[in-house]
Amino acid sequence: MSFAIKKQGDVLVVDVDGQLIVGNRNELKQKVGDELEKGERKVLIDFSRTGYIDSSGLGVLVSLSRRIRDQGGELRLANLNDDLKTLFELTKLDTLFQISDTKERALQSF
Amino acid sequence: MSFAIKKQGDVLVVDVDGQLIVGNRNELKQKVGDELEKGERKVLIDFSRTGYIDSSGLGVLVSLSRRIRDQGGELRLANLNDDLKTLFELTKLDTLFQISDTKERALQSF
Amino acid sequence: MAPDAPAPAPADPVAASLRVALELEIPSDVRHIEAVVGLIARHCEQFGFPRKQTALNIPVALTEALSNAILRVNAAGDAPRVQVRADLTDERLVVEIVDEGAGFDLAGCLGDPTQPENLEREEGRGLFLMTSLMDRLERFSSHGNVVRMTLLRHD
Amino acid sequence: MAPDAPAPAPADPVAASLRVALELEIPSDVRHIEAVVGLIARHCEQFGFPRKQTALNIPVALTEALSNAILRVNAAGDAPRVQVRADLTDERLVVEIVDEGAGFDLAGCLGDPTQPENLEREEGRGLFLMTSLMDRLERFSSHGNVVRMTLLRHD
Ligand SMILES: Nc1ncnc2c1ncn2[C@@H]1O[C@H](COP(=O)(O)OP(=O)(O)O)[C@@H](O)[C@H]1O
Ligand SMILES: Nc1ncnc2c1ncn2[C@@H]1O[C@H](COP(=O)(O)OP(=O)(O)O)[C@@H](O)[C@H]1O
Repeated sequence: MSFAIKKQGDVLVVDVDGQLIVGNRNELKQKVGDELEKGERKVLIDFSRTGYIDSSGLGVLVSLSRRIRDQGGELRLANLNDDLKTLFELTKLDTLFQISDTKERALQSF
Repeated sequence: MSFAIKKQGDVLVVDVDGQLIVGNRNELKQKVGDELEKGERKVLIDFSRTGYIDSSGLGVLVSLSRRIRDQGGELRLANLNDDLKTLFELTKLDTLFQISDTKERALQSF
Repeated sequence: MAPDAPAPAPADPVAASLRVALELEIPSDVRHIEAVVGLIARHCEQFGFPRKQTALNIPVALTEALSNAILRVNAAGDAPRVQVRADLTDERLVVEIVDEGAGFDLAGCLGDPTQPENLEREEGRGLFLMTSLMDRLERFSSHGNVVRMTLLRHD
Repeated sequence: MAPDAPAPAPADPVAASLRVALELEIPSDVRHIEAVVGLIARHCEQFGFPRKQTALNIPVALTEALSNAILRVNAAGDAPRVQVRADLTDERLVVEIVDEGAGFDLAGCLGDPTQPENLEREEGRGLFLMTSLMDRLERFSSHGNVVRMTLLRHD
């Protein structure tokens, strides 16, 4: 599992490769946190290469969402597969996040 | 698992595909037996596509060997992989059968 | 048995009667979670459990149970270990996670993270996901704190 | 844990501690042998047993034990069944085949099929192969006639 971070225009795009779970959630928190400190304000997390997410992973997304909003930024999620959609629906987190079907739509939505 | 029988010159070539075990040994016995009754005398059994052989399979080979010899014919075995070689060595059946490394050599040996 | 027309093999009694039990023990360290989850999910796949169960229900619920066992008890120091037992048939998975902690009150700890006031909380979704993704969740004490989850195979 | 330099994961305790138990029951019919053998050999492969053991020792010895159980007891009529139990660790396979027969005298039945006078006999190589291909062969009675074979994993 790994996180790849790149810039696309003024958007920070984070690819989550593999699981987002208790064992690596702090890595994501830290990496995105570092970028926010450097001044990034638009963040897109792409789940097209993600396996499963546990409650710790969901917790990190919630905390990043709040932190980005507090700094006047915006967070978008893209490319959730059916299993991940189920997970967001079960936890009602689909109502908290702005979720796009594709990366392109997510980029346009900022 | 299946047995394919074809003629190559005056030699009956039998391919044993899969396992030669208690569940299908009678099929081999019968098929080769039928050919012997039709007058075939040279038989080559090719094990290049064979998985494993159990004691029932070895027993059928022993019985075919005797039957062919009794009718004045000859039996050759070819293409035993390392595992099958081990099996023939353990049971000392490598001393009973004429075993060739390749089908060509087996055909030439008649 | 006529060799040229063998009777059809009867329906597969091997798969129908098979029961697989897995047992393992890991040091209390979250880095082992993925290996345990992968192992159990793979066995369920081999049993023909549907993809959604092997890719979502089982991995997520199992990760929750393991991380609770590891994170709650790790604090105790003293190199605690977590035991995992899975019992699999054609029809269901029963998996038990055993930690060395004193246990907890399952009903009392089960909140509802989907309530508006909880939605922005970082914690508190583990037991909820376990109950949502499994058919049955039990807790009892037996040589440790045992969390038992049962998932029926639904095709 | 520094995210950019995580400590290396410790050696694999999942594989080292894992124990897998398989249990199944088949009607006394030789057509089920291959499925049982395939299942157990595949589990041994997953444990990393060497190819020779999963392709030769295990399949042949298991086929012998199963066909003896099926062919000796089938004669009894009355839809007998054969139970198979396998217990697997990183280090060894223990497999038990249980039939409904009265049992037999293992030492008394074990001949030497490699003797010149036996070489052309069709029968009598089953127990010999089981002892040759396994590290240990036992027979005892316990809810049936149990043949137990043990194979140590040799790399
Ligand atoms: N194995 C365990 N040992 C002790 N307490 C546990 C265990 N699993 C769960 N709990 C208790 O249940 C509570 C809720 O757990 P959970 O829903 O997973 O949320 P979180 O772990 O995010 O707090 C925990 O805070 C803890 O008090
Ligand atoms: N499960 C069993 N039940 C009863 N007798 C058995 C069983 N397995 C082996 N035997 C006895 O051991 C003898 C030797 O078996 P084996 O070496 O496999 O040779 P074969 O089966 O070819 O005779 C058999 O003839 C039988 O008397």
